[in-house]
Amino acid sequence: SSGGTTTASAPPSASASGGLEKTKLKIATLPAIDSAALYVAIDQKLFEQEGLEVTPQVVQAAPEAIPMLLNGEIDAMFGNYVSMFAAHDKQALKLRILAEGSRAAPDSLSIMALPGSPIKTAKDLEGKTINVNVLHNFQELALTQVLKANNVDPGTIKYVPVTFQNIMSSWKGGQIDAAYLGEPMVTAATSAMGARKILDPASGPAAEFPISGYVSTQEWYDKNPKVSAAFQRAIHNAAKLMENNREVVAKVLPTFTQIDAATAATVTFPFFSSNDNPVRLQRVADWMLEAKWLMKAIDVKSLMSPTTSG
Amino acid sequence: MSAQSLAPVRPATSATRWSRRAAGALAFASLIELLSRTGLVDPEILPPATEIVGRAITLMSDPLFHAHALTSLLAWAIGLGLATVLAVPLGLLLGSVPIIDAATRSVVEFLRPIPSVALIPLVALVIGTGLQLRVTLVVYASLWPILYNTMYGLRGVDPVAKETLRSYGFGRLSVLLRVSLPSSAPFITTGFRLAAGVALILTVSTEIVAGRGEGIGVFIFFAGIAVPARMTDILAGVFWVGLFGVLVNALLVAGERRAFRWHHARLGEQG
Amino acid sequence: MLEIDNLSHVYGGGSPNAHHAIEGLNLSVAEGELLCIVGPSGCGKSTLLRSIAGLITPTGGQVRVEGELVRQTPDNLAVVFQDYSRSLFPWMSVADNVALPLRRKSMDKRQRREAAQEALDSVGLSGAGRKYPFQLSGGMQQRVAIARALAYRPTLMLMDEPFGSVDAQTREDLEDLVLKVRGHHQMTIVLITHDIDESVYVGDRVVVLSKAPAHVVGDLKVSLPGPRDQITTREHPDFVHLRAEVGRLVRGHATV
Amino acid sequence: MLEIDNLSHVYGGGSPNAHHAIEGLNLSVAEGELLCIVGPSGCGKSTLLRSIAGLITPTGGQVRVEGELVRQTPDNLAVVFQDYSRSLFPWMSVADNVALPLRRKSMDKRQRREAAQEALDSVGLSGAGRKYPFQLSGGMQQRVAIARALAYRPTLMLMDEPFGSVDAQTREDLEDLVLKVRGHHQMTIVLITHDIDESVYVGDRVVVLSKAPAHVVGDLKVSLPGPRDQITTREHPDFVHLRAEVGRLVRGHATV
Amino acid sequence: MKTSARITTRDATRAATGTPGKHRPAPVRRRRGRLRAAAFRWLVLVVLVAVWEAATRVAGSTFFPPPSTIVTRMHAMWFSGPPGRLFLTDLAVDNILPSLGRMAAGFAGGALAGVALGLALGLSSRTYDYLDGVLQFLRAIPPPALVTVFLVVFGFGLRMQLAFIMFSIVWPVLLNTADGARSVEPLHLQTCQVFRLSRAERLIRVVLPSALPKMFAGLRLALSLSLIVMVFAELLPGTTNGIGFQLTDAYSTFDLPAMWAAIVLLGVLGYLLNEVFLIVERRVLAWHHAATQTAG
Ligand SMILES: Nc1ncnc2c1ncn2[C@@H]1O[C@H](COP(=O)(O)OP(=O)(O)OP(=O)(O)O)[C@@H](O)[C@H]1O
Ligand SMILES: Nc1ncnc2c1ncn2[C@@H]1O[C@H](COP(=O)(O)OP(=O)(O)OP(=O)(O)O)[C@@H](O)[C@H]1O
Ligand SMILES: [Mg+2]
Ligand SMILES: [Mg+2]
Repeated sequence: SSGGTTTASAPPSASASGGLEKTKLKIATLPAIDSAALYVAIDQKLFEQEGLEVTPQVVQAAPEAIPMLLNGEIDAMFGNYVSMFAAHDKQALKLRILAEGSRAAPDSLSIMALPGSPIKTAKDLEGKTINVNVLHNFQELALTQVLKANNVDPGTIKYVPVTFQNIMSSWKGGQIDAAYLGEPMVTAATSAMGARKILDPASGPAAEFPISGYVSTQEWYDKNPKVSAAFQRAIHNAAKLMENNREVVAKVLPTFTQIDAATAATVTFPFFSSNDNPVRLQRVADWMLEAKWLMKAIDVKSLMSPTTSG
Repeated sequence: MSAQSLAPVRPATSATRWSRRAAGALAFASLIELLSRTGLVDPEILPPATEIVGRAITLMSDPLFHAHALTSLLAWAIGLGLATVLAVPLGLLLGSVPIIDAATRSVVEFLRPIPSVALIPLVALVIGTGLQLRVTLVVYASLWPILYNTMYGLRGVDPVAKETLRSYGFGRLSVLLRVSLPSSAPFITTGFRLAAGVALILTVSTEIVAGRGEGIGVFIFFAGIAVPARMTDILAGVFWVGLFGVLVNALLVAGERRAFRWHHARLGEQG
Repeated sequence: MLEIDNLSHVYGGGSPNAHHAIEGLNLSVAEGELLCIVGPSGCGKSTLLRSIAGLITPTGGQVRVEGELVRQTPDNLAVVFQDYSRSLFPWMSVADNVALPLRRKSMDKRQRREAAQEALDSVGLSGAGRKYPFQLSGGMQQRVAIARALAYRPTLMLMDEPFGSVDAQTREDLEDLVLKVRGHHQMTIVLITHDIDESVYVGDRVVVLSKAPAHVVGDLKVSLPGPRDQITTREHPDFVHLRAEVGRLVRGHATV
Repeated sequence: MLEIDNLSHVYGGGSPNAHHAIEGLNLSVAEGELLCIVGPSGCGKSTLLRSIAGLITPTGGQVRVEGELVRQTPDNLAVVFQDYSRSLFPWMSVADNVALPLRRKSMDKRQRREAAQEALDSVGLSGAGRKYPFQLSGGMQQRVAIARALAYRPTLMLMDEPFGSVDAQTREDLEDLVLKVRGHHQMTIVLITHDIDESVYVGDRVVVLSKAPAHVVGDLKVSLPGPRDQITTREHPDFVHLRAEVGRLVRGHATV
Repeated sequence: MKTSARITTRDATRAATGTPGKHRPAPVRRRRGRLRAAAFRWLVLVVLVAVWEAATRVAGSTFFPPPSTIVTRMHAMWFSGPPGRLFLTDLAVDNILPSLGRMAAGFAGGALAGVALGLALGLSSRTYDYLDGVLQFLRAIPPPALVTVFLVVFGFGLRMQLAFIMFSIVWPVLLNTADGARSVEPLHLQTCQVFRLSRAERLIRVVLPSALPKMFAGLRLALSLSLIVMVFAELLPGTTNGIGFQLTDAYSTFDLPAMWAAIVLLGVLGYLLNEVFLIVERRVLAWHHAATQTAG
């Protein structure tokens, strides 16, 4: 039930595979809703149409997939931009963004407080302890901007790293004052614990904040330009398909996440990008530079591929 | 009675000993049941023991779980085997040639405290992330107990016994293999028992932290990221791991008793 | 066969509690000779024996066996240690203990087993081969150690109080056994004992050591007529005389 | 003081290589008596001693010390083990080894130290207190074990071949020491020896055991005149006679 | 018998004034040997570091920075502080010290528990029977699987970290101590029994010293294990400082020289701790080393 290794089994049609440098791809993904586009593309045979046979490899966190990318075990990976830009900046890898993945949708992320908590408004968060998945990641980056916009001093927030599995127990145990949750936990916390939403970290300046994308190394991209284009098309087409069609997403979620069908029907999805937009992605890099997480500026456009899908 | 007051009290029969073990296990299970049922610990985090065991039993007929278990077992066995094959000769060498011990000590002691979490990305980069990653980390961690117990075991060998063989003209190697090794063998196997546990922990932990595909650790990881976490599944997985540990230990102890009859009989233990 | 030249040994040299065990000891043993060494407790007899066996490097002087300087254990040498119980290997059966050194000889498994059994028979332990050392009494363990040395057929045999833990009758039998084996196989034997009668009875020569640091204070040739015999030899006037002589020498250097 | 009633012991009972060490042994020792036990090697003497000390539970019969059935080790008992070198604690200095049992007595640290030193003096090891057992010769280790038992001042002392590893002179001194201590402190002593002369010289009574399974084949009262003395006693006709008598009994049951 | 005292004093004076003659006494030889071993050891170390430097420079991988880079980074991060604070920077004070504290407390607790439990198991077959199954079960459990349970029972922070460290390092000490306590020379125990030593005396004066050599093997394993587990403990929810925290934080931001700095620091700490441990061991087990050395 837990492997999530759905393999596109149909062989690529002879016509579609014409000219591709390779047809079998291994892509690292995360067991989270954000990776859904890839699974929808597989499920809806969009890769097959491009002549690609994609095997997802679920990893537990994005940094873990980077060695695999570097030693050629995988062709590309799904990773969050903050990590990827940091890796690029530190020259751990030469990054190439193949396709954008997910952006934060309203209510897909949430700062929440328990019913009895004195925290009522964004201002009350000052000086409080909030969990993040790991320090220095996109959660912090986005929240900082949103807090600033709400006249809260982001410097007073104390972030503690809490792994996903342990958020609920440390929250209930009072070890964190407010919880920084993503889906499906937002839905679960609201319904099961009556938690209140204090702030949406993906609002105001951080609205539609780009979270993750599909990346490979520059070297791989140079060797496989046609595959890259085909891959991007499939992902974008999947995103388009998903835009107004919850069902295609809900159908694949239980196959690679631990979200059951019932929850899948109710959770808030992020936005899945059906085109690549260097401008909104540049924001992430700029904020990282502002936070001194980067040593020098990154020109995001130079890392992106031209959009070939319509 | 105490094992050491030797004679006067008759030693317990094996039936009493097993029933005592069962009583101990039962008490432990009851404690968990109690903690959970009374709500002293959130039952969502620590489900009652009966529930855990019940889930563990249903898992037994789940082919997916079998695949997880087999994968872990394989990594464990290969890792432990390699560690033994490496550590015993190395321990013999370091324990019997002081100059080599002194020369390599700085390197060995430097390497030893490096945690496997730090090594995971580096090892993954160099040798890849499949079974080889788990096995490497298992070897790296379970090497030490065997190595150190071998080295310390050698030191405890009766010098008169060693001199005896030397006086018959046997060389250093013969003395090492014929006297030092057998006489420290009981302690080396204690090291092996330790290593078997360490290897098990490392296998599953590596799977939890960086596992892909199959493995009990992967099973536990995925149960953990569900919302809410499936604690019963996690603990049922833990239950099987623990039970496997108990089983392996019992087998090793029985093997030791058989192989080192001279040791236990001399110490006046029942066996 | 064996020459010891100005031998000295200091334990823990340099430290304040250094101990001079042997000082300036000279001794030579001819091929085929059976030399008995007697001397007060703690004088350095075992130390001397270990130097001959190459188990310790003496701090001064030289030991030569068959003309060669002893640096390592000489070939074809057997030692019966004073601490016999610790010199048996607890993980091996008695028969295996006896057979083990025979691996150095070109013997196959069956031959080794037979030789071991024969040696055990000769010390009166025919039935004990399958037992483990801890299942034997003190005297039996001592006899296993003797059997092990005998089975090895060394050219030089060093025995450190080999008959200390056996009863009078067995002791006499073992003395005769040693004499017999020596005759058959041309061994040179150095035997440490506290029993003055024994030293005169089995020895071709008796050397008396002083108290620590040990050196030779008496060296007596034992020339008793004919093959030795527990009753007649011990009654022979030369025996009685030699015994008294050795006794006097030892008593002149006792510790208590 | 000590009554042994129909004692039997089987090692490894039930298994095919079970060994009958003692069978139907009866013996009683009066208060203050010094009993010597002789018997062939491996007959069961040490087994008997261990039964008296409560270290093994005999498979049959009873041992009573001062009227009480021995289940655990009786109070105020000391044992000098045959395997003396193994019974010393290697991590303690010689003095500490001797002083250790005195913790059971109401003695302060200084008193214990003095008592230990006195006992060491009496066995001729005045200077060895600070050393560790492995730094001593075999005979010296044996004397440490004797000193430990003596310092303890037990009412019942069991000694298993206590003088086996020391030279003739020291042995005689130690024999006299035991006789003297026994007289002063009203100890009951059971002493196992292989030296027939010794058994007659120190014993009030000599018991001869058969070969395994051990039972009593001879029980001789030693009535020698006056305080014993190494020279005159040993020349006394009764001594010579008793010695021959014990010798005959032992020889009738030898092993080789 | 009265002559003995005189004899030994004479021996002692002779030993003290005695001329060793042309042969070198043992300790000098031993000291030389030790010096040579130390020199050899440093040589090996220098050569290895040189090889490492060369190899990493040739490979040029960001993931494997050369040791010179690592050392520079270590200096900048931790050891460029004011002399008054032993050159420690704020970062060092905030991370290295808490880590060492956790490790020390965890090690002490775990070692103590291991020795106590190990002795109990080694001494009493009844205790052994009752606890054996449960302990073997616990020993096989991978702590990461229990983080959630630990979190609920112990809460965030230090208490949980200590529990985590102790739970992980107790096993080598426990098993080795139990093994040591169970294999005491039987004649030693019989000697105790004969002289009617109390349980406590028997434990402290006989069982403990005989188990010590094996116990030390366990403690030595536990010591470096406590460093390793300290790093794991600093990955636990709620941790915001420590060497382990810095290490993982460095990796998640791909600051590889910083990650290597933490690795090297751990290695150096492990090495130093081990040296200290060996000094202690040499003192405590002096009798053991001397008595089991083949004479000469
Ligand atoms: N632990 C044991 N297991 C089996 N058999 C044993 C054990 N201990 C002793 N025996 C056997 O019991 C018999 C008597 O042994 P014991 O040690 O009492 O002899 P002993 O009279 O003291 O001999 P010695 O004079 O040689 O010391 C021996 O034949 C020995 O093989
Ligand atoms: N390892 C050692 N370290 C220090 N001193 C030692 C060591 N071994 C022996 N000695 C000392 O050397 C002296 C001689 O010891 P050795 O064992 O040679 O005596 P021995 O003549 O065999 O006596 P015994 O007849 O009692 O066995 C003793 O005084 C002893 O204390
Ligand atoms: Mg000696
Ligand atoms: Mg005996």
